[in-house]
Amino acid sequence: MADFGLLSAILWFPLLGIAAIIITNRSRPDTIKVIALITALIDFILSILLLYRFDFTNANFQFVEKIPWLDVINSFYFLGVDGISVLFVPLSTLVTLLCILISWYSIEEKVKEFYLALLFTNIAMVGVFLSLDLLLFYVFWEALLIPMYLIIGIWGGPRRIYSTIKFFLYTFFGSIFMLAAIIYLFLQFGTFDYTLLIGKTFTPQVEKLLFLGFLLAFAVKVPMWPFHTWLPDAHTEAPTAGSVILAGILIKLGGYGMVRFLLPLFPQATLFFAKLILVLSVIAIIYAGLACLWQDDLKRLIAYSSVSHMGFVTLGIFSLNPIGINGAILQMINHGIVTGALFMCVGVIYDRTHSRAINYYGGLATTFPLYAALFMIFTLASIGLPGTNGFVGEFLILQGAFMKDKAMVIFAATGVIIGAAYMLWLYQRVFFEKPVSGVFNLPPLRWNELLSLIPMVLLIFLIGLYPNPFLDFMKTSVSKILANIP
Amino acid sequence: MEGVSFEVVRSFNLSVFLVPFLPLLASVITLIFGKRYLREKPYILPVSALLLSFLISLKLLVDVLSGKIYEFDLYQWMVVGSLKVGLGFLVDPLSVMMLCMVTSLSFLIHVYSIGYMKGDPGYYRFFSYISLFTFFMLILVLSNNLIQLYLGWEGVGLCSYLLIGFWYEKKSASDAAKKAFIINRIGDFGFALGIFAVFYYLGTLYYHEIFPRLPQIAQTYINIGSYEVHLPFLISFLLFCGAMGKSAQVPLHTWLPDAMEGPTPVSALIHAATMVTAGVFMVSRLHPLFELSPHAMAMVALVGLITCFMAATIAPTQFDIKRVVAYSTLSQLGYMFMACGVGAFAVGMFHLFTHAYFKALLFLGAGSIIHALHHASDPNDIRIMGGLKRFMPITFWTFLIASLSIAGIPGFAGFFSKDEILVYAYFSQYPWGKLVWFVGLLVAGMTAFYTFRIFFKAFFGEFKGVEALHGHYPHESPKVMTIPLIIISFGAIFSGWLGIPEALGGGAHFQRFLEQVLGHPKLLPVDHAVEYLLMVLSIVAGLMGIGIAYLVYVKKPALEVFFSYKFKVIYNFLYRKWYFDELYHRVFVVPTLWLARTVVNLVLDSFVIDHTVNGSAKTTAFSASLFRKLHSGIVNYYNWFILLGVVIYLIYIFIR
Amino acid sequence: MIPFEYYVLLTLLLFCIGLIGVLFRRNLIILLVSFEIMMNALMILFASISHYTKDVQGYIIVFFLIALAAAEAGVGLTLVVLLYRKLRKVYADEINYFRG
Amino acid sequence: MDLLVFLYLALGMCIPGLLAVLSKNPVHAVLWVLVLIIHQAFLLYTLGSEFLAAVQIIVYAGAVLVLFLFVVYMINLRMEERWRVFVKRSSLGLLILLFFAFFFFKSLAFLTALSPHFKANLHYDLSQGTNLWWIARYLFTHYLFQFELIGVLLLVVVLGAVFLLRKLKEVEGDSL
Repeated sequence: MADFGLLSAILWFPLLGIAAIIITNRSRPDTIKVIALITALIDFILSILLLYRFDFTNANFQFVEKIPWLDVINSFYFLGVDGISVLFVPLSTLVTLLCILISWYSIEEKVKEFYLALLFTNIAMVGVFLSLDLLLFYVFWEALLIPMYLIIGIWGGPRRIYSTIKFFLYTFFGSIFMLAAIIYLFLQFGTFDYTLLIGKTFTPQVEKLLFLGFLLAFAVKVPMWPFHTWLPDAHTEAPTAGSVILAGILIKLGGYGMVRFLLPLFPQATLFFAKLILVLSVIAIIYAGLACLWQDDLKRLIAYSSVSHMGFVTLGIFSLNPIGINGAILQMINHGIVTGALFMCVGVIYDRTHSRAINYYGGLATTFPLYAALFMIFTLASIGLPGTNGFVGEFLILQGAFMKDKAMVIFAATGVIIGAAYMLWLYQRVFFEKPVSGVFNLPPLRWNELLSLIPMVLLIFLIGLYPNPFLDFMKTSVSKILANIP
Repeated sequence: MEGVSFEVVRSFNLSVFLVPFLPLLASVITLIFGKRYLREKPYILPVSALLLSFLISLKLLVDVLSGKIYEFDLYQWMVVGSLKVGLGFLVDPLSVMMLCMVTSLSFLIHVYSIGYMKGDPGYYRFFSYISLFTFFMLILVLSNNLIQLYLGWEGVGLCSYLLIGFWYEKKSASDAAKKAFIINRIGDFGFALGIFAVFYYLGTLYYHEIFPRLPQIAQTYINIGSYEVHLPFLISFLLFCGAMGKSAQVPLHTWLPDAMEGPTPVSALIHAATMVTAGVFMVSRLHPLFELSPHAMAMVALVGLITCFMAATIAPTQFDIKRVVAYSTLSQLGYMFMACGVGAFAVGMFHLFTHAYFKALLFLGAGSIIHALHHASDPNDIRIMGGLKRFMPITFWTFLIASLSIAGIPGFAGFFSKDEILVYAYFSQYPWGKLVWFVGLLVAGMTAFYTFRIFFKAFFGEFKGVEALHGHYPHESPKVMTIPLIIISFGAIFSGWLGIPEALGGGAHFQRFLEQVLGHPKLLPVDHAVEYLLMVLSIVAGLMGIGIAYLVYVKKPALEVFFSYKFKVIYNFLYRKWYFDELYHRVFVVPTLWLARTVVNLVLDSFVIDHTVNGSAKTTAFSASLFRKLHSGIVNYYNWFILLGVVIYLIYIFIR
Repeated sequence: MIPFEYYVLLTLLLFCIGLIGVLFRRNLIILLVSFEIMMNALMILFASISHYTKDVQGYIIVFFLIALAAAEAGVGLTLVVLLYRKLRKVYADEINYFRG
Repeated sequence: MDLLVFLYLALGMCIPGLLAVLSKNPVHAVLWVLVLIIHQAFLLYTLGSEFLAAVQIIVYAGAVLVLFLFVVYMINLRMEERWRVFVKRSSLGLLILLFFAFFFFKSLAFLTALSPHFKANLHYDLSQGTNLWWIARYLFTHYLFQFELIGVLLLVVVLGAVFLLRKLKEVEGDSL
């Protein structure tokens, strides 16, 4: 392969930055920030290069690297991208970059450790999307927990310890079952190689159990109802960057895992459980939407809205047709952008007023108009207004699901109404009516905040008005995956 | 396309492209740079963009009249699997007529707003929003597929939201904006499902591919529960939900009267002339689908009929001048749907066209009055008006023209279109045609009555607002507002002359033009003698309405109080708008919030995993804490665990 | 003739009603009352089966059930009185003496 | 007519049952159960067993509920009105309840489908004797041992109750 090494470069480049930060004196925080920023920027440019050189007519894995890693158990350092993962790599690096920007002024303690943790997160996120060896995948999957744990636990809000423990236990609880399933696969077939495992057959009983093992890990990450309760707590307590990574990438891992592993490896079990997961998705959509109506905390509300949106994603994935799955993958990216941006917005206002309570605000549109305009765009994208990216994803998902199960769609589509209700209500309470005393004389948006929010706005309209290039990346790979499912 | 053959141009055409995108460009530039660079004159760009758009539309009209149709995709929007949607344009008689109407009115209302909105802190914002609205409306009208229609549909909804909530510091305004958006969302929910169904059963979303494929589903029945449902009816119903939301038909009508919180030019443009008629436009655009199912047609007619009647009964009891006009809009929209429901789509569109002018004129006239009274605490209240004829002669005359037009006095635009609807309803082949005619006639009289009620109250008698205005007297509005009024009043008279029916010696050119797209209504044999009789009846109804209004509000003002006391129950029922708002509040809002609160309470401490995690937060041993927590010592929880065992056992049995 | 399933339905309804009390009530007395309701529900089922199959066993079981219910109420109430004497509490979730 | 009677009785059981379970005051609860019991006695009567109806009234209404009332008054329980009625954190319980309701609903068809296959082991025939006669006949022959066992059980209960309450009086003050 001519492109040998590009994936490794993207994956390991942040190590350079990490090394540089470690040798920098902690009394020079600005140098540390600049190093982190440059590292993330170069990594992002590398991942754009990956997009540029990716051949989307080819459904196979590209840029493959395969080096023996743990010979004893036949595990390889095996990287590769196809249409499903290729878009997530630049998304991860972009999110890291924006997180570094948005935390520029808001993190003042332990700056060195914070940026180290962020760069580690970047490595682990990219690693999850790139690895094609199940063991390697699992290692990155769990490795991601550590920096996230630290980010929430050290720089988080007052109840951070509780939240981190809950977050850790939930996700760990899920992944244990996945590990068991991975080990079973190894014992049965003697390999961790994803490409070799496709097409293996199992007895129905075993297949269902393995499916459930993987599903549990992914369901906790997504999070699907009823495994969602860790998410609002984690989001509420996390610092802005932590929330953005959680919303932008971490919960996408679940959806990505479903498309990557559940569908191709266990096609029969997928068919068997599809109905169940559709029902759970619809419950998630409506339940979380209703929960949003009664929140008084900005971050919590947005966290529940993510649960609702991820319900759409799982709905799309398990509609098991190209429209639904393409829509689901696109919606994951959209959701990363939109919800990430919303969390950044909350971070912006939180830095100024130190309050997350919705009641604290009012009339911000008068006193903080530019911010209000940006927030309005993200709100509209979140409720799926045509022309923004949210619409494309939701439309494709619902259309796909309609072809699988009409009744589900009728329920799921009510989620769209509820979504409009809670987001607009939030907007009204925070931005409209007479300004309250706490929101006068807010400092204007800083350069780093503008730099991190404007790209999101551009992406929202780009994907909303011209989603085809993005869909082109995934189309062939999705049809290849669907070819396995009878 | 039925009947006449057109030359279809399928290549990119710059002028078609420019019509919607000029306002968009103007809007974006005004929004971004308006505050800093355009300070006092943010209207320059939008107004000139609209003028250009209007001129291009006229050019397109000439093209279409000479037998050209433009249909092309700008680019492919979404392509996945079998789904293929582009962003494209379709210019045919139907859309070019809407195009001219929208651009001309939008231009005039932009000009009017220069005066009306002067001095508002959000001056630039207003022009940006309203030309953004025009962009979305044009996208809606020009769309050649359902998704793009939906794009425009939600887009105008968004602008409506932004403009109703324009004075967002007022709670009532931001509430009304939210209400409008959410109620529209409910309608769009059905609309979206309808689009899904169209794609699922027909495999395409382009109009020109949908219509040839319709015969495939003409006789299809699908099972819902244990009922067999006629598929075309189902799809029509779902799509019509969207129309009910956007065109404010019963039961989704409650947002429109509240939407009057927005500035008056907005009410004139969005909530009278253009956006709310999108539903009628959509039904007409998809008329082959609706015509497949008689039930769907009956539904359209019935919904229109109920709305028409209901709004006409509420309007005379309201005191807010804009609300009265809003209810009359509801009522006229009902008329249009009634026309669609009896198969006379072209006539429905004709009424849409004339209505746009006279209703915009009515609103702008009301706006002119409000502008004159804007020092009062509630300038919309007709009880503080009176005798304005003296102070505002131009407004008086234009308002009179609009009122005569809506009352259906011969020679004015409203007469021709309204009369056409009644005639077509009477001679319709559909069995509900006679009913539609009867209610239409009744409402015609009521319309005349309540329109002239506000007319007489505002312009005749003594001026009663001296205290409210702190001793000042109202004055005529500036030229920049009155000139658009005068121009539109020409529209309110002469727009009807385009379609003078054959019976009166005209050629009904307007209807013939649209019938090339919309098809001929199915009629019983028309008897001209009866047709004349019908006309006379509707004129008499209109005159009677005016007469009664004159009697009650000018001659014997005591009668008004007498009636409202005599029929207290009915009066209250009407005054509270048939209790729709209260009903929805009790039936939908309160239970939803209750449910939400319950959900949150469940969330706060849900599921056994959560309990265990809470308990173990401080301990290191996860499993130990699990069992520790299980040992709560509380009998009920023990009961639960016992029963949980039973549950697991039962599940095991089922799965096995 | 009333269909058999009506009786079954009645049984299930009553059982669920009893279940509500058992699952959610704090008051020990009402907890016991709920147990009685559940047991009564079962009696209806047995008696109706007997009635429909012309088999006397069901009636006999109902007879035993009544006796059993009396015994259960006796023991249960004894324990309630006992608890009340010792702890002055009759609310299930306050009595957490055995918490781990 | 039969159906009407049945429906009345069914309602007469379900509604008081629900009220009993949900009422704040235990005295009311016990009285509502009394209403339930009486209706059930009638239902047993319509099911062909006048004997059981009588036993139901005598044992339940006459003994058990009186016992309940007695205890309620003894420990003077009328203050619950100030307190919460239900236990906290009822979500799991709610799930269980919903599951049962769902399961019952599902199994209804199953049970009724099964009913034609019920076989009578100890058949009775009303032309040869009354219902009471048949019950007595089998109770004292076929089920004699179980009958005696129940008697012993009741005795044990009585003894146990007396023993527990007496024993505790002596050690009152000790921790449990």
